[in-house]
Amino acid sequence: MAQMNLLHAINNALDLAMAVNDRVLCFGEDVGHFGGVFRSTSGLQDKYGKNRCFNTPLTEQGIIGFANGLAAQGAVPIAEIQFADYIFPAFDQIVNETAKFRYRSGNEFNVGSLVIRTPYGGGIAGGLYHSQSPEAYFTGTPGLKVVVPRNPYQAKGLLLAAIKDDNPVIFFEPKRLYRASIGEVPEEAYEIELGKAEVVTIGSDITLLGWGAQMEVIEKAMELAKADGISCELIDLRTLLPWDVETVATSVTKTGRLLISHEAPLTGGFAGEIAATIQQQCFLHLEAPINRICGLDTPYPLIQEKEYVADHLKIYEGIKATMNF
Amino acid sequence: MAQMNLLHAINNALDLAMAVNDRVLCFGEDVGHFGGVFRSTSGLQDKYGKNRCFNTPLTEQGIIGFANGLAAQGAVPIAEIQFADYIFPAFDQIVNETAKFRYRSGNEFNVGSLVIRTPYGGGIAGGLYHSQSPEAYFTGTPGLKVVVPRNPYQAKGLLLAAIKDDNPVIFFEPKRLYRASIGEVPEEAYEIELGKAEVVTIGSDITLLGWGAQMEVIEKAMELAKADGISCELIDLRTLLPWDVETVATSVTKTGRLLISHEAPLTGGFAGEIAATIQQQCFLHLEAPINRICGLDTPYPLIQEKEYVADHLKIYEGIKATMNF
Amino acid sequence: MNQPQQNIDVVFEPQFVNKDTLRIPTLKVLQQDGTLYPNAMMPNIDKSLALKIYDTMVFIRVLDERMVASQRQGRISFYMTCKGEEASIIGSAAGLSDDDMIMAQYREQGALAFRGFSLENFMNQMFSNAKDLGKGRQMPIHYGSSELNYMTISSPLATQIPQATGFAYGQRLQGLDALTLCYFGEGAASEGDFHAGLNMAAVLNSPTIFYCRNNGYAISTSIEDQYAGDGIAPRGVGYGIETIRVDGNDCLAVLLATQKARAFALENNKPVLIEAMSYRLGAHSTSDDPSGYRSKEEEDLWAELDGVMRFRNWLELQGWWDQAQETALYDKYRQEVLAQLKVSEKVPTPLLVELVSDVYSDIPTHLQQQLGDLRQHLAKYPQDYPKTSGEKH
Amino acid sequence: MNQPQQNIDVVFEPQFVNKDTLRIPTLKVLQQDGTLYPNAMMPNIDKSLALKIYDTMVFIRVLDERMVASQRQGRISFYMTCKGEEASIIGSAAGLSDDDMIMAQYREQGALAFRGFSLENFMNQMFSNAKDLGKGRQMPIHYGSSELNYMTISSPLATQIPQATGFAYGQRLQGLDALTLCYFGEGAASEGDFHAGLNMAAVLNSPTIFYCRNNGYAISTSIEDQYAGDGIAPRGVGYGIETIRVDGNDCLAVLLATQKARAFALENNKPVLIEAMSYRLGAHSTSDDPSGYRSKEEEDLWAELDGVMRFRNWLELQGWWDQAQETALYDKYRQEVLAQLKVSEKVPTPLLVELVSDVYSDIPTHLQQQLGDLRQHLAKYPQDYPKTSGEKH
Ligand SMILES: Cc1ncc(C[n+]2csc(CCOP(=O)(O)OP(=O)(O)O)c2C)c(N)n1
Ligand SMILES: Cc1ncc(C[n+]2csc(CCOP(=O)(O)OP(=O)(O)O)c2C)c(N)n1
Ligand SMILES: [Mg+2]
Ligand SMILES: [Mg+2]
Repeated sequence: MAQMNLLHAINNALDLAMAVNDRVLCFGEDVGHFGGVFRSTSGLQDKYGKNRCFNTPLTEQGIIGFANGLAAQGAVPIAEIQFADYIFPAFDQIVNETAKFRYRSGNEFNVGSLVIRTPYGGGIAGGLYHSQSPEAYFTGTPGLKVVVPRNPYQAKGLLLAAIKDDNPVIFFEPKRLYRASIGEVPEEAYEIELGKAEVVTIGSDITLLGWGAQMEVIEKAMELAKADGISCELIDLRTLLPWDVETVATSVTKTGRLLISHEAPLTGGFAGEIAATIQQQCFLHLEAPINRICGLDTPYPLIQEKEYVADHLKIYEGIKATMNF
Repeated sequence: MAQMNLLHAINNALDLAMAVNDRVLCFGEDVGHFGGVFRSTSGLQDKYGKNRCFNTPLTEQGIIGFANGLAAQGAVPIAEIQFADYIFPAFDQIVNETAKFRYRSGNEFNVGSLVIRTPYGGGIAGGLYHSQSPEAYFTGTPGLKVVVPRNPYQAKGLLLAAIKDDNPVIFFEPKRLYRASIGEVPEEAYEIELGKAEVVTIGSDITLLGWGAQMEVIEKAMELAKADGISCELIDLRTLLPWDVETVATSVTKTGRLLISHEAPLTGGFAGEIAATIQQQCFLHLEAPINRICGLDTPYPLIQEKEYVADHLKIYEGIKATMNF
Repeated sequence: MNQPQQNIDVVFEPQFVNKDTLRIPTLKVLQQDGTLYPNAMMPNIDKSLALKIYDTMVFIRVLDERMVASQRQGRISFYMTCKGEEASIIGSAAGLSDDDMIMAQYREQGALAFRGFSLENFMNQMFSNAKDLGKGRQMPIHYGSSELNYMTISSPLATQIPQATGFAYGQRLQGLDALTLCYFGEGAASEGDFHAGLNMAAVLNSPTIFYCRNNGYAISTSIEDQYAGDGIAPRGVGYGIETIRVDGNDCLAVLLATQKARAFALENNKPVLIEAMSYRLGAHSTSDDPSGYRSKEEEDLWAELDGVMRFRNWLELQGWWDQAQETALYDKYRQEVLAQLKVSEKVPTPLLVELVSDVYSDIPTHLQQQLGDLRQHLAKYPQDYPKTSGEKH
Repeated sequence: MNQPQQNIDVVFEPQFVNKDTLRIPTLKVLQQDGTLYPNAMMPNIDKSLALKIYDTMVFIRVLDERMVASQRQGRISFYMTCKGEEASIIGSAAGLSDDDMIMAQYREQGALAFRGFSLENFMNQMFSNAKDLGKGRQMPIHYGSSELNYMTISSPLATQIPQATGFAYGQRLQGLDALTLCYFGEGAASEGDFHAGLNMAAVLNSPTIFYCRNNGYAISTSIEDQYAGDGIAPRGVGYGIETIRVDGNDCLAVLLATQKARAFALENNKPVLIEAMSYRLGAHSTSDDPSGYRSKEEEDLWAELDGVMRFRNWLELQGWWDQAQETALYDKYRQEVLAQLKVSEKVPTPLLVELVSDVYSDIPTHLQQQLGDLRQHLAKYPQDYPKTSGEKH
């Protein structure tokens, strides 16, 4: 075990993956010698050479196109998109190519080895273009897996599982926690199964559901609610596509209430999909409407970020409103 | 009044818009002399000249980037994307630029005059890349309006309203109906207000909700249900963003049941957002879970299209299941 | 970093450079009558390769002709011919090794046939039947074969270009004696993916042959509306890529250029751009009618330059081909195609499970559920889903 | 359509053309000591324009220096300097008319200052206060002004390039005597939007000046990892765009090139590409530390070629500037900047309603509802939202 922050955990996972398989490659803008603008690929070029860890020209569509080709060839590309806000030029390569590669070819070809890593989310005074949480643009795309870790331990285990997984994975890293989240992490390789939610805290009155950096915000709200005597069951979804309906439905069947919180705007966010599915699966068990506490339906603001975000107080109020419905 | 098919109605709307305002421009791949691969811009270059109706090079990101610039300059660009399946290279220009142009500049600049027209949807034996219904990729993007007409009358009125509207509009055209849907259309200009759903049929037992080409499929199911004595209220959402929560909620409050059907895959489709919102607004009135009858969670297939789609029989079964819950 | 301002060319008058500054010539070997140009250099070709090329040309001519007819009869839904570009497509494929990956746009069935894709495989794909390697999921002509190193066609244009860069980079890292050839049209070269793919290949030393089929049109859009430069070739120079332009109707010139490109790319681990100048003699696809956007005269002008005829003329001058062989070969392929067509259109559709397989490496829970629900539904309405209702689950 | 195979250059040996086939020279006027090159051609410039340019250079040097310091003190969150590129940026802006639209990347505050954006406006943007024209929504340095024809900066790189093509097309169609100049870095030129924007401008005859600031780096990525050609200029030739390369540290050469480009573009309704060779002397941004990826020696080499110093040397040789004026101007701007900083950081934040305004032209129902809910929430927890809680609704 070692103390690692989330960045270290990711760097460590990449290092281990590259060490055991020389077909694993890391690349993206500033990823090479410099180690990435957040330093998550720090040291890897020195260790594994310029052929396996390198800068690309500044073109996200090129990075993912290139990565698709590499994966089809049998390499294991781990492509970095510098900020999730800049993943959109690669949207066609991801949605029309990555996601459909295996299906359209009848499994003659596939890009299952591909992992796309990208820092997402707010809380760093980044405004419109350094704060977005675009996961819902991908969760509507069959063929992709979408994974979001919440802390260093999860980050390493989920990333190693994503690299091993025979399907393309978009791995969203909560950049606000890169240095802020520190924890015990095994030094050796280990994997956390994709597609399984984690029940973080057991409770009986209401189920709280989230992922990534939002987990600690929800937890803070849960503490406030606890002081009011409300017993919350806290679930980290971890894999958003395909998602673990069963774990969530089982919990809501028990508690009768569900609150989902994410950073992205409310309308069209992934909480909508979850709410739609759970209201169907748990209809007779629901004692209150499923509540969604999310970002406002605007671009991500700068100076009014505090007012904009789904913070612990809004979630706390949401918990109370749901309890008192 | 004249008999027009959906293509004529659109061509006619473009013609009228170009006639009254010489700042209105139509462009896209093959849009010029040839009049577009579906012929919706037929005759416009002859009438208004090569400067106002023209072919672009084959680059969707360029088409929308160019259109954004034109709109910011004060022109009224109507950009065509040849198939909605090919809108993704333009995703960054739409999601990061078009949608955020006004907000990020504090209204110093805006692209409110922009309209993006694109044929969407299945039913033409088009397989993965000529059948997609990508509306939900856009409904999660504040700043955009998303509009889908269901017949020639709606198409003309909504398109003219979209051109007039001071916000960027993505206008999805149901290509399966281009020639198949024929109806009476006024010859002069008229507008149908954006943001308002239409109650097409009044009923009491269950609310059926859809948009675009899916409306006629739902209607067919409604006829089957009627024979069983089920009274359906049928609503055409028409504008998906921002959407008319009130009309839908009012209807569901009355009927106590809601079934939503769209062509796009279930998971992450826009039905999820609607279901999430309505279960919250109408919680105490719901007599059955909100039902979603949608495409399967796969890429759009070819030879098994009939099995894949949310056809009238699946919707009919969905209606019965919801009634018998 | 940029060179500090020394050792660079300097001017003191503001002169623009423009497309006239760089004119790229066209490589030629064969004249239309089948004789070589006086100074021509020959590619590496012997009788057996020459006959294999010509055999493929005839096969594709027959296949294209028959399948367009089948589409008109409503037996298949869609087709695209490569008429006019056979010399370009088959000549370039002949310049490769079988280990090289080919990533094509859609009009390159000649390359696939040259690789040995069977008539049966072609036909099964077009009929989306249970024997289609692609499991009936894509429109006709979206072929692919892992065994033959021919990447499955994808409709979105130009996406295969940066993918080819990545594929070839992977080949190089593995130390394979193989590269990737990427076909695309001059229209597709306007997409951002073109720019990304070529620039990355140059910077990352990826042994990729970018083969631009400049055939004058992208559906109805002629090159005047597509670009304002001297074609696509000068862009290669801009990226620092070795570039060559070739007469696409001159099979020997195409073969020569491709052989040189392959040797250069593998020796130097660098990309090459080939621009093949030709003309799409047929319609864009069976959905298209070119009479709406171009003249019969123009088409006739190009028909006279036909590359298949030119190559045949050369073969005859070598004494390797004659009219009797010609007639026999056409007859043989016409019969084979018709026969296979009748067989393939009777093969049943793929099993229902193929609707949800291959979305992921395994079928996940939610898709298993959706498949189960679907089976129940079909069982309720067997007459409404005739293709799958007979299936034994 | 393609020319049938006549009137074209033909070769019979397969020679590749490559980047050595097209070497694009660099336009220069000024030597580092302020004297002109013997054969130099002068731009259109008089004393008052020269002094306005230099005044802007000094203002920007002071602003950059002060704001980096403020960022270090935690008074603003982020900053980017244009150190090293002042001559390039201000010299090109000086070649335009005020009616021309400028669409910049982010490092071109000099162009905006030249247009007359007030110190107050700069500062209010950086403090995201209620007087910021952008309403406090974007990170520092994302300026914009409709009045001054300076498009609001957008962080996603290269998106402004095809937009500039469209903007200029609109100007042409309206018959305005104005065009659009688009700034971008050599890094941004790798994006697909670059390709789309330039090709479309050439084909659609859009009077756009594409101004590439080649400063050697894109964050840590040097040009060796960005492209393999001879810079960005040869790409212009590929698109059929009139192209010129200029010494970006030579303000007179930049001015000359821009003036010629503007005249050509407006007369011919055609785009021009200018590549200005320079160097980013400072860090990429206040989040960056260049010592991790480049040497002090390299930086020093370029510091000696400083364009501001070169221009000042020229001014002094004209007798238009001296040390006393220099000292006074720096003093004046330092004081003004400090004073304005103190004022702007005390201006309150924008009203809460600005959180939901400008998403659409009007605030739609659902956003009015979200704003209402938010107000209620803030009223419950005034101490937790100090910036907005004092607001009178
Ligand atoms: C991204 C994308 N945009 C548009 C289309 C529609 N489309 C199919 S083929 C074609 C023209 C392609 O022209 P070119 O690249 O020159 O190839 P050619 O047909 O001449 O062989 C177009 C516009 C597409 N398939 N993909
Ligand atoms: C689409 C996109 N990708 C990545 C980034 C992150 N980023 C910001 S600046 C920059 C480097 C830009 O380099 P260049 O264009 O040369 O401009 P310079 O900073 O040298 O002026 C990068 C990668 C971005 N803003 N947008
Ligand atoms: Mg073509
Ligand atoms: Mg740069």
